[in-house]
This record gives sequence, C-alpha cells and structure tokens, in this order.
Amino acid sequence: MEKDMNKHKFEDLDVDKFLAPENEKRSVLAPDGSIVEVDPLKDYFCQDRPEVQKPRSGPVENFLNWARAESLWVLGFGTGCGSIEIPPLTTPRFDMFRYGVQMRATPRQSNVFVISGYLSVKTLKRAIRAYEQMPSPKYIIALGSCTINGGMYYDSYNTINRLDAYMPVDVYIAGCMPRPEALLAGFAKLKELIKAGKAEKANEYAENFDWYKTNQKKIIKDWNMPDFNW
Amino acid sequence: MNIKDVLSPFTAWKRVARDPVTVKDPFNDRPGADRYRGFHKNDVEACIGCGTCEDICENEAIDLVPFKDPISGDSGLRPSIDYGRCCWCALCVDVCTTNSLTLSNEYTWVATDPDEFIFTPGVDKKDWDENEKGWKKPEGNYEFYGLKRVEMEHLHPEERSDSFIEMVKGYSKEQAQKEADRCVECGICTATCPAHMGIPEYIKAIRNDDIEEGLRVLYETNPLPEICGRICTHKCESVCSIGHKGDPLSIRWLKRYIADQVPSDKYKDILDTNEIENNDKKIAIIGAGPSGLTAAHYLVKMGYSVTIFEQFEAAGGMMRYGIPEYRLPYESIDKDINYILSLGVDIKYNTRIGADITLDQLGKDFDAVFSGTGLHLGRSTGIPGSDNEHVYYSTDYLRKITAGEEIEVAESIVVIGGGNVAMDITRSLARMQKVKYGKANIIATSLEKEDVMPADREEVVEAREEGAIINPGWAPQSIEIKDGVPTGLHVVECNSLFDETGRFNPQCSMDVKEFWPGVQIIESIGQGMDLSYISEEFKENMAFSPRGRVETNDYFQTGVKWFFMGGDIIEGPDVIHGIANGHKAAIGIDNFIQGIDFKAAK
Amino acid sequence: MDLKKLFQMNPDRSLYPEMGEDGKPIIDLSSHKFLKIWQGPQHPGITGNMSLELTVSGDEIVESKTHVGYLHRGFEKLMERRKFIQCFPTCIRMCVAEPDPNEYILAAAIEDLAGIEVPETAQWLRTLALEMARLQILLRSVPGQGGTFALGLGYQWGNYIRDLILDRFEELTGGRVYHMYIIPGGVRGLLPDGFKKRMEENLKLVDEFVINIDNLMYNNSVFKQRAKGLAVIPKDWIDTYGVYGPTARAAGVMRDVRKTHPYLKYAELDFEPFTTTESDVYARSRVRWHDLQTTVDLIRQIMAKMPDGGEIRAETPNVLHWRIPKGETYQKCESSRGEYGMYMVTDGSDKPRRVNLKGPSYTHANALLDKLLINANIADTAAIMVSLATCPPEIER
Amino acid sequence: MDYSITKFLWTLLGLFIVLNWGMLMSSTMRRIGARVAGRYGIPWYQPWIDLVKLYSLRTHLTHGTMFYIGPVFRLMGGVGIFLFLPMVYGNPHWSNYSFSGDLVLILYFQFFGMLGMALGAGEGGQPFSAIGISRGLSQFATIEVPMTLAVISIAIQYQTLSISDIVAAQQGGFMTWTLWTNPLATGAAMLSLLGAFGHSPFNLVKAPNEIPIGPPTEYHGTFLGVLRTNGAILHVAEAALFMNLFFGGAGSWFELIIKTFLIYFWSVFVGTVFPRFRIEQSVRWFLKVPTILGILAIIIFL
Amino acid sequence: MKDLIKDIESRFKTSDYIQKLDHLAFITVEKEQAISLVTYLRDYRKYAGLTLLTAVDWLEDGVFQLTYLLNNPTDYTEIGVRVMIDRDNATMESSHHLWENMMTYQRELREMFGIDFPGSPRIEEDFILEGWDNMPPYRRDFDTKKYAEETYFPRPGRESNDPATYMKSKMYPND
Repeated sequence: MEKDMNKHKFEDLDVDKFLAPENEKRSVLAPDGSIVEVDPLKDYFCQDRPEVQKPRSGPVENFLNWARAESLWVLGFGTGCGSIEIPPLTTPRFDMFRYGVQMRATPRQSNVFVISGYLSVKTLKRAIRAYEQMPSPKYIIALGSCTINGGMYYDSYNTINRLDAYMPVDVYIAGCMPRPEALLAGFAKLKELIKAGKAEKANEYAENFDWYKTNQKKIIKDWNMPDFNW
Repeated sequence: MNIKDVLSPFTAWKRVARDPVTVKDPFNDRPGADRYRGFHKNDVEACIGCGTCEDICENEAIDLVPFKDPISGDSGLRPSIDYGRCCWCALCVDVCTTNSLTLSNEYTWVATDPDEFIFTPGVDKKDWDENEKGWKKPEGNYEFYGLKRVEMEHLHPEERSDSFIEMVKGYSKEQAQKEADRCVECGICTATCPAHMGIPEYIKAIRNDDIEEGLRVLYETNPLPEICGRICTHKCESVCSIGHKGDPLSIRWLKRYIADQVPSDKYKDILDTNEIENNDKKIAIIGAGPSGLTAAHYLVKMGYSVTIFEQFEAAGGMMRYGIPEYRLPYESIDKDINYILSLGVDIKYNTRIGADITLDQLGKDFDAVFSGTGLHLGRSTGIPGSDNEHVYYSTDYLRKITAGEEIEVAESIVVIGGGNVAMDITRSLARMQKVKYGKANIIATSLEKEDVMPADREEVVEAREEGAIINPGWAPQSIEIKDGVPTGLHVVECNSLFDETGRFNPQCSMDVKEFWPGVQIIESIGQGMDLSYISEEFKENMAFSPRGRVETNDYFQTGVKWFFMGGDIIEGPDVIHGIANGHKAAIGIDNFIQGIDFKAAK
Repeated sequence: MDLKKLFQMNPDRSLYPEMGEDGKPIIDLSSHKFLKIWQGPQHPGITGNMSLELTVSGDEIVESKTHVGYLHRGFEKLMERRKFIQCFPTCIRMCVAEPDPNEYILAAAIEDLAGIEVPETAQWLRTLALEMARLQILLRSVPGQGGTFALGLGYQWGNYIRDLILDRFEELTGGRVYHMYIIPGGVRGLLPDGFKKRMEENLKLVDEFVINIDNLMYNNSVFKQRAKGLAVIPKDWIDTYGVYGPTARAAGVMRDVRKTHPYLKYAELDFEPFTTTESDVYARSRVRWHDLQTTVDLIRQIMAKMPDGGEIRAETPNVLHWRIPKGETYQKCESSRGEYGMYMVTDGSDKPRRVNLKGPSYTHANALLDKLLINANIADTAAIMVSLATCPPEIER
Repeated sequence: MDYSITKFLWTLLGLFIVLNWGMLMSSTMRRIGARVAGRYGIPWYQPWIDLVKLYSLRTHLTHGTMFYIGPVFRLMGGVGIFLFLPMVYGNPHWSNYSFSGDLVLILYFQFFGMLGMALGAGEGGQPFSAIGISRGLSQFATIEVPMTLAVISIAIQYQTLSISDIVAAQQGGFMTWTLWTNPLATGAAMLSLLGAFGHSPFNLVKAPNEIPIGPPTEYHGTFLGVLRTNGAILHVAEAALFMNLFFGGAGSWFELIIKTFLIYFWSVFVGTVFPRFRIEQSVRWFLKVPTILGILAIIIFL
Repeated sequence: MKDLIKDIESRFKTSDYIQKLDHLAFITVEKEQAISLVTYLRDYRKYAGLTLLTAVDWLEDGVFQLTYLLNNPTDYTEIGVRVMIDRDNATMESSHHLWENMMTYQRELREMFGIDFPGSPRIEEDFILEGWDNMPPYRRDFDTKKYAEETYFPRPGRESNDPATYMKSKMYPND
C-alpha cells in the first residue's frame, strides 16, 4: 500500500458487468422528434478531476482558517452505528451548536464528514460520492475503532478495515462506541488542526487521486459511476 | 379543528425561561461512571502473560508482546491492545486469571495517526494508569471458568490409616471432564514442568473425551504416566494460571485419569509401537529408575538395543522402593514398566555395576552408557545419639517395607525431616503402628515452619488425618539414649533457615525447648548418592561441582563422551526431573551416536 | 360539475396508480409523468442508513422499493466463527438503538440450548435492563414521530431524558450505548448504590415529559392533521405482511410477547399493553406514548419487587471452550418495535451453526412499507417509516 | 427623489446595518429556540463566522449560467425590498428610495427572489430542488393572496400606495396603528407572514427531512453565502415592511430593532411548537382563514 | 400441539419431530410436500403468521435446511417446518403467494445462500450486497476471514506470541 502507486489500471475494471440500465448508452426520442444519443456516464456526471488548491499563507489565510474552524458544518449522513451518538450532540445534553458545529443535510454545504463507524462496501461507494461532492476545504472525522483497523468487523466480508486507504482522514476517534464527549474532543482536535493550517487532506486526496481511486475500485466492483464524478 | 389543539402546543414556551440543562464543560464535568468500560489498564507485575485475554477477544485486538524474559509461572509477555479492533466488551477483564487487567473510566482518545492506537497497558504510560474507577471483574459468583477444584475422592482416614490400599480413588469421567473444563489452555505450566509435558494438549484431549490422543500426548514426553499421575511433585500446578484466584487445576490427577483409562494391552496400538525398526547400536542403562526407564523407552523407540542393569530384583528404583504402596500401588508401576519392557528393552536384574560388571566393560560392550543410579544412601543429622542402632534412615526402612522384610516398629516413634520422604515414612509407620498397637504414636518434625515445609501440603494434612503428629519448626539437638535405647528427641525452636545472603544458616531460640519421647528415631533429611561404581581413573575424566555433584552438559553427557548421567544424581530429587533427564539424555545419546554435534561437556 | 368531489380533502386514489396483474403498478418512465427519486441513504428523513427508490408522480408516490444492505456486516456469518461467549459482544450491534433485546435473545437461545437456569436476581436485573432499554428508545421514538413532521422540540426534550437514562445504564452496565450486560448465564453486575433513587428522579422527569409531549404533539392541530388517517394498516394485513408490536396493537391486534409468552419476570408484573383500532400514524405514535407510560410503571414495579442482592450468574462451563449439544431453538422477546427473535442452530461444537435474527423491521420496512407508500405524499415518507419504527441494521444484520 | 451619491451612501450604510441586524436577529432567534429545548444554541456571532467561511471556500462549481444568476436574483429580491422601503420614519437618510408607489414594487420584489431561485435551482438538476421550487412557488402564490388582500385593504383605508404615507398616517400614538384601525387586514397579513418567513408549519420549501433541503440543495460556498446574506436582509426588510404597514413604523433605529424583532419573533413563536404542513394543507390553509380575513378587511372599507 | 403433530404426521411424510418448548415444535417434511404442509398449516390450522424463513447449511451432509417458522396468532404457538434440499441443486418452490413478506426472505436466501426460488418477485435483484461476484457468503465453505484479509488488508505491524511457544524459545530452546 505505497502511496506512490499513482497509476491507474483501467483495464482491471469490468465496468460493463455491473452497469446499471439507466447508465447505459442509449438513444432517446426528444420532444421535437429528433433522436439524441445519450451517454449518461459522460453527460450526467461532472468529468473534472479534483484539483489541488494550495493553501495560501499569511494573516488573511489564518483568519479564514479560524473562521473555517469555528464553523464546522457536518454532513448528516450516518454511515454506521456511530450515528446513534450524533443526536445527543444536537440535543440539550451536549449541544454541539455552541461550539460552532452544525448539521447540514446536503454534501454541497458540508465541510466535515463524520464517518460514524464501519463502512460496508455499499455505503463506502455513497460515502466517497458524498465526500467528492463536498466543497474544499473539507475534513473527515473517523469515529470509532472500525475505521482504524476494522474493529469488530475485521473479518467481515462486507466492511472495510482501514478507512485511510479509501478516504483521507484528518482525525480518528477510538471507541466502540465513543461517548459524545469523545466526538466533541474530536471536533476540538479538528479545530486545532484547521487553525494550525494542517488540515489539508482534501488536497492530499486530489494529489493522490489515482491511488485512492485504485483502492476504491478494488473493492467496489459495481462502480457504476464515471471515474471523475467529483 | 379544536381551539385547544391550537393553543396547547404553546405551553412549550414556558420552558424558555429555564436554565439550559447542557453539560457546561463536557470534557471535565462528566467523567465515566464507576463501572465505565474505558481504556485498558494492566498491573504488569501481577500479570503473568497467560494470554486468556487474547483467546477470548473476538476481535483479535489483543497481542501478547514481550515485556521481560520469561520465568517459571510468567511467560514474560504482556497484552498489547489494538484500539482499531477493541470493542470495549471487557470480556478480557472478566476472563483475566490474575485480575490484573482492568478498564479505566477514561474514554477520549483522539489522534491524527491511525497507527497510534496500539499500546501495551501498564508498559506504555498513559494518563489513565492511575485512574481508580472503571470496569473490574464483577464481584460474586461471576466466573468464566470453575475456580473450585473437583474434589478428588480419598479413602476415609479411618479406612486407610491401617492399610496400604491406594488411598486416592481417581477421577471418574464426569469429574475429569469437569476438571479439564477449567483449563484455560495458557500453556504456562509446560515451561515449569521439567519434562515440558504438553499439559494443555492432554487436558484438551480429556475434554474432547479422546483418551487415545491424550495418551499419545503423554508419551511424547513422559513414558511413566501411571506413576507420574500419582506421585509427581506437580510443579506445574504451582504456576497454574487459574491458581492465582482459585484452585489450580489437578493436572496430576488428570494425567492419572488418562493413564488409568487405557488398558495396558491397548498401549501398543494407540501409541503405534507394534513395529519398531531396529538398528545395530547398543545402549546400556544403569538403574531401572525413572530416568533410566525413560531413557530406555525413547532409545528403544529410536531403534537402539537397550539393556538395563538393575541391582534389585524388580525395576522401578525409588518409585518402587522409596514410595509407599498406598500412594503408588505396584500394579501401576508394573503397568508402565511392563509397557517399556515390552518394546524390547532387555533388563538384567540383580546386577550391580562395579560389583558384577565394571563400568569400563560396559563402555566397551555398548555404544553408550546412561546411568541413573539415583540417591539411595540415607543422610544423618549427626546430632549426639544419632549413631545409635535404633536410629534409622528412612530410605532403608521404605525399601524394606517394599521388599516385605521384617522391620522394627516401635510403639512411639520420632521422625526427623519435613520432606515428602519423611511424610512417607511417617505415614507408613503410622499404619503399621495402627496394625500392631491399635493406634498411631508418631511425631514428625522439621526445621522449616509449617508454611515453608518442603513436603506437599496434602501429605501433611493427610498424615494428620491418619493420626500422625506433624510438628514443624524445630531444630533437633540431641537424641536422649537410655540403656542403649533412645527415649526421645530434644529440640529447640527454629526461627529462620537462611540468612540475608540466602545461605543455609538456621537461627534457633535455644530457650524454647521441647522433648519428644520416642523409642525409635527415623532420620529423613535427604539422601546421598553412591558413585562407588565409578572408578577413580574414570572420575578423573569427569567434571565435578564443588559440592561433589557430577557436571554434565545440557544433554547429560559427562566428560567421558559415551557416558551419560541423569536423574536424581544430577537434578532433583523427584520423578519428573528423572523423566526429563532420561528423555533428554536419550536425545543426547542419539545425537552422540549419530555424530551430530552438540555442545560438549562443560 | 360535482362540487362535492372538487372540495373533497383527500381524493379517492384507490384506483391509482393502475396495478398490473402481478400486483405491481404500471409505470412508464418514458412518459415523463413519473420521476424516480432515491431517498437515502444520505437523507435526513431516513431512519438510519437505508434508501427508498421512489417513483413519484407529482408529490405522490406510485411505487416504492426499499433498498437495504448499507449496514450489512454479516453478523450471522461472523457468529458462525465465534465462540458462544464471543457472540455476545458481536450480537449487540445488530440493532444499535436498542441493544438489550439483542443481548437477551442471544443469552436466552444459548441458555435454552445448553439447559442453563438463570438465577433469580439476574432475571430481575435482565427485566430491568430490557425495560430501561425500551424507555430510552421510546424517549427517542415517541417525539421522533413529531420530528418527522419538523416538530423537533419534543425530540430535544426526549433526547435529554434519554441521555439521563443512558447515564443510569452507564452506572449499571459500564456502557452508554452498548451495554453488554445480559451475558449468557446471567448479568454482569448488581445495582450500584443509590441507583434506585437516581432512577426515580429520572422517572419523574419522564412523567413530566409524558404530559408535555401530550400537550405539544398529540394535542397539536397541525400534527393531528398530518398524522391522522395517514398510512392506515387494515387489520387483515397483520398476518400476511407480518406486523408486530405497537404497530399491530394500533390496529387492534394484541401482539406483545411480554403478554403472550411471558419471559423473565413479566408474568409477575402487572401491566396491560395499550391497543387501539385507528391504525394510522397517529394511533401508532399514541400506542408508543402509552407504552412509555407502561414502561415507567414497569420499571417502578421492578425496582420495588426485585431482591437487593443475590447471585448474578449461573455456573457455566469454561467459556473459552463451551460446547453446546446439537439442537435448534427460537427465542424471542418484545422490543420497542415488536417481536424480536433469534433462531439458533447448534451442532455440538463450540460455535453456533447458524444464527438468524428476525426483527420486526424486516417485514415492516420491506413488504409493508413498500405497500403503504403507494399513494402517499412524498412529504410523509419519513413519517410513515418512523411510525413503523424501522431499524435498518436489523433488516440486513 | 434624491439620487445623490450621499443618499446612496446612506442607503448602503442602512443596508449594512440591516444585514448585521438580520444576522444577529437570526442567531438570537435560534438561541431562543434552543432555550425552549433546554440548550444554549449557537453563539450570537455564529452567522458572521458562517458567512466568512462560506465566502472563503475554495471550491466553486456551477451547473450553468442560471445557477450563478439564481442567488443574485434572490439577493436582488431582498435588497430590492430594502431599497424601496423607508426604514426609519421622518429621517430622510433612512427612507431609502421610497416613492409614492413603492408598496406595489415591494410586493413584486417579494416574488422576484423566489422566481430567481426557481430558475437557479432548476438548473442545479437536483430532483429535490425541483420539488422544493414547485412547492415554494405554489405556496408563495397562496401566501400572496391574503397578503395582497390585506395590502389592498390598507391601501383603500389610507387611500395611498406609498409606504411612507401609510406610516405617516399611523403616527399619533399606539392606538392609531393599523393593528387597531384595521385588525382584519393585520390578522390576514400576520398569518401570511408566517408563510413568508418560512418557519413551521410553512417551511415546506427547505423541509430538511422531506426534500433535503429543497432549492438550495446544490448551492455551496459563495452562492450559499449570497443566499444567506439575502436571508438576513430579507428577514429584516420583510419585518420592517409589516412594521411600516401595521405597527406604526419606526421613529428610530432602536424602535425598528424592537419592532422587527417582535414581528420576526411571532413566526418563531408559532414555528417552534408546530409541525410542518403538507403542501396541499398549506395551500388550503392560506386560502381559508387568512383569505377570508383579507376579503372581510376589504369589504369593510369598501 | 400433540394433536396437531399427529394430524400432520398422518397427512404428510414427516420425520424428526421435536417439541422444543411448550409452544414451539420442529418437524421435518419431504421437499415435495413442504409447500402443501405450510399452506395446510396456514389455511386449516390457523398458523396464519410467518415468523421467519431461513436456511442452515449442512455442508457435511450436502444439504440446505430450510426452516419455515409459522406462528398461530390465536393460541400463540409456533411450529418450525424443516425442509432438506440438495445443496448442489439448491432450488425450492416459491411460496410468495402465501405471505406478502415471503419474497423478502426468498430474496435474501437467494443472495446469501444461493438458493433459488423460481417465480418469486424481484428474486433476481440485489437485496443486500451490491456487485458481489463471489460465492454466496452465508455458505459454510465461504471463508469470510480469508476474504476480508485479502480484500481489505488489515493494518500491518502487529504480531503476537503464544505463551508456551515463547517460553520454550526463551527458556529451553533445545528441548
């Protein structure tokens, strides 16, 4: 698992095998009677690779980093059992809003993706997609032991063992399940990193995009998306 | 639409003036509960590295990593936890044999590096090491394995105190399986066992009710299971991990259980020894004691022609002549020995080396010689009066009992010595007194206090049950002789045996005196070896320790290359060391004959 | 012109969408009258990580397909390679929100097959843990029904009290979410000192909450407008669709394992599960609200009746190599969602041969939800799902 | 009308004040809502940080020209209302570009933002955006009915379409407010205001657990920043409009702050404790009580 | 339940009857008669509810055991009907017409065990797994740990020692 493995083996992938019918090339009869060729993989998805957006330096960037740290918008996507401890954070007992952490319903408006525990292959596919849709700078908090080394499900045929091979992770929180306080501590740690300008994993993802994509496609056989759907 | 339904929701607004119920400082205000299952703590001094935590962990989160060099009863390994796997179920805490592993109530661990989450509790210092709260094994009858030993049935003291019938009844199948079920298969006992027997493996065989497999495991390292299963000093039980919070496993009785279950005519089939390939090398073995028999067994299995020279009329050595029948019946000895002999071992009884045939002659006639002549000579205390004719050595007495010779049994007897042999003679004589006089009147004493007496605890207890008085912690001063017959023993209280440097240096309070009457005194303070069969010129080629013991290499080879020695004269004294020596010497002899190089004699 | 028909609040949709012979709606996507929408897995209105493939015509759903498998970990496979004691931490995670029934049915199945009798005190403690688990989940799911209609306030109150109950769980069991308390053979600890007093304080808050939520939610005109008459389950669906627990009780069918097959100490407790016949979202939510009160009452009864000390675990063989004779059994208990059962087959080895967990969501969220969502408004999807108390991890395990 | 640069600068300053007040108001309202729930809620300065963050995001991707223009239209809606709305009565600096027919223009601007949003969000291609837009447009159409009826009613009452004149007519004490002189129109308008502010039970457009989160689903970064800027301005501007029409206007910024706060609070007061309507229920609701009130208000003054 | 079992035994080819609990019995029936028995129980013996349908893989015997667990909503008893089907040709008659929720069970069994139920609705669609191209995972001969280690490569850098082996290597390496 060396990260310099920055080459992409397209021939390994048998995309057609699992291609969903709605993603197949087809001709469509337009309302005006003309026939239009449609290739959903090209037409419906964004085709750009993610770009490395180098962080600037100086007081302005420091101020912006401060603002980014104090305004963490978390994507409301409970990927695993850890999501059971998210509601306590949004409710009176722990109230994460006072720390500037808020929930958002759509990836386009979120900065923080809390991977709450194990990821099945099926969810990983959606999680990657949600992550790629999030605007940069974006951060991932891996909640629970399963994200670190498989946790309880280390021998399951359907859950990944190491999240860092598929998505760039900023902060790990050990526990099964971690208490809400631990998650708050995770947010605090993330804030610290952002303020120090060290939370640039989104750029790391863009730099090693091919490496990540190769890893992802090794296990997500039913890819059913164009490579660059970012 | 009901107007109440419009208005009643607004009652919620009454809460607007209340103070928020939020935890103000979530990182400090709310520590984990007293029983919280947080991060691991381990008392590395109490931990023995048995690895039950690793076995029970369903996530393979626990590794055993080296912490220090292993010693008997401590594997030197300590659990290391991968928090990328742990699920905080605390089963590892509940199963811990020493109760050293606990969980703290600390629960926050945030890091940027995923490789950081592996640590060895107690070794790698963490903030929560001093945390008193957290999960500990629940109190009460909450055990993952039996802590109570399955009681071995003994003959009742009244039934046994006047007979030499075997007093230990042995386990039934249910009892044995229940006892075997307690084993946690840590394997720490294996290192402590001098013969390094595969203890967990044969216990597992009992559990699986696979006696044949059990016997095969036994014979890998020990060809005298019937004997060992009765009289082994079971050092393994002293380090048994279950023993840290409960009774250790009855490893010895389980071994006996296996051997007892198999009829002797099935041995060859089970152990696959019906056909043994022979080579033309010949080995001589001096003494049919445990080490000699063991060496003979393994050598004959390797294909050598083995001849044993035994001075008495029956094989077994100290096992037969040193241990009373109520502990080790002769049938059991015969069962083991007959099997070994049936493999093709030639035995010459009543043949004494030095007298009937010289050692040099053996060396010429045979390719290698193993000697396991053991400790047969009694030792004297040397106190005034000990040269009296009514003062005996226990070894002689025990041999005579076995041989069926007539011996003197006085009405009152004093035994000096606190070892197992002393208990044997005490209990034997107590039985004979009971037969002869109707009651036992025998007192045994030792230098050591009761808690450090060398004899096995159960021996002492049983001896008392049988009417003998065991009164340890006294130093014999002199034997009072009246008219050429002893009348008793003068003793003073002995406070300590060893000084600070560990040297033997008994300290007595001379003013605390006792006098124990007895017309017969038995000395049982250890045995000496008889090396008279080794000629002086021979001895020149051998190395001796300053205390007069023969020095050998790891394979019990002496300075004379073809001469191997083992058993009580080298290590011990006990059966299991003899067996271990015999086994290893057999390997050594094999290597020697095949010309495989191993470390030469020291 | 039929004026009555024009002003009818809920138009008659019994013939729409048109159904084919195979019972499926006839939908022609190319007609541009239908739109396919995937609701979930990343969707705030989904109970957990699952998704619905909805075909909508306007705001109206004409076909729904439940897609699960986002949380599949293969527990049943994993438990086949774990020893019985090792199944215990594994099993709990099958349904995260209410873990104790998982623990209980595993323990009950193992004890039944191995023939172990659980001590009296342990049985009381198990009953207490199960009722506390029901209490904490009902404190979420009762106001959660309001949450699906964007009434988040009750959810906030309920969750706070739930956190307090979880504190009690932490005291009793050492865990906040995964309690790992009901171990095969018994339980893992007696009540800590002062537990009953603190629990009683929390129960007073629950009593207050019950009244507040009644004022806020059940006597709320908008809530009533939305929930009443929504997703009615006819009584004759109960058996053909496999409807359990409060959902069945809202349709007037008594389904409560605590009453029909009293386990643990339920036979000694005095309670009567609430039933009603409206069978809509409001009725189902109302049944849960009554369940909440029943549970509070049960916890009080348990705390009054249970012995203070005693044995907490029966003697079992060494758990490191515990073999259970060949056999099969089906053990069940009443979770907050309904009958929660485990089918276990053993083959005499130290690991189960097959474990199959059957939760009510398996039928509720698949066949029943697919059926109920037809003709529903897309805005009501979340409400219908929550009213059926779907818990995705127990569907796919 | 004064078109001088000074006037423009004063208006800009007013816009700045309104923007900041809008953000403070929104965070305060959220804190009040949090109090009812029993928690603290966001810090009062959170909207500013959010705004800085949104404008500083590095990724901006677009789904087409209309996607860009949508937020701009939306902002125009908010700023448009502000521009033609006199903020502080009797002070030429704060009367903005109010003119004699501004009431009609403002009603138009209210719809303008929604239309712009529809165009932009439609370009985003998200089905949930489309559903949100269709809901938003149909609901807003029905909100406008009682609203317009109320406005017509007071226009008839005061015989003017100039907001400044309406405010002027209400001067002279508490009891001269439209609230008392025309309670039916006020009622109709205050009920339709619940819909205009988009709190429960009328927050169908963004409905997070139904159609996450409606039209702005695809909007992020600067686009969302613009939308939120507009939100802050729009809420104050709408509240100020109602203040001017029904609650006697404001004699000073302080009075404006108090009154807009209370007017906005009215929607929060209802929204916190009521769930959300379904779209057809919402439409029916606006067409029932508020519309009838509005019609009655007109009938009375005819 | 004894009467019921007698009745069943007289009508169908059954074996291996076990009364597990007072309210729970298991009985094995021949494959050809399985659906008729289940239908009989549902229609004539009031076993109207389907508690579960699942399979057990008896790899050694080369059969799959299907268990139809039915419940009686009137007297709350349960009966488990076991059917042994050939493992190599794992096909079973579909019974989706009996219960609306049956097709979900059959879809799961098809996916996780590879047991086919021809005619069951949506039987070909993925249920839980997506893009799975290996052996059905619930079969006994599928080694989940091996698959997981090869596919998801656990974090390296861990090694463990067995106490007995470690002590041997350190204390008496030559024996």
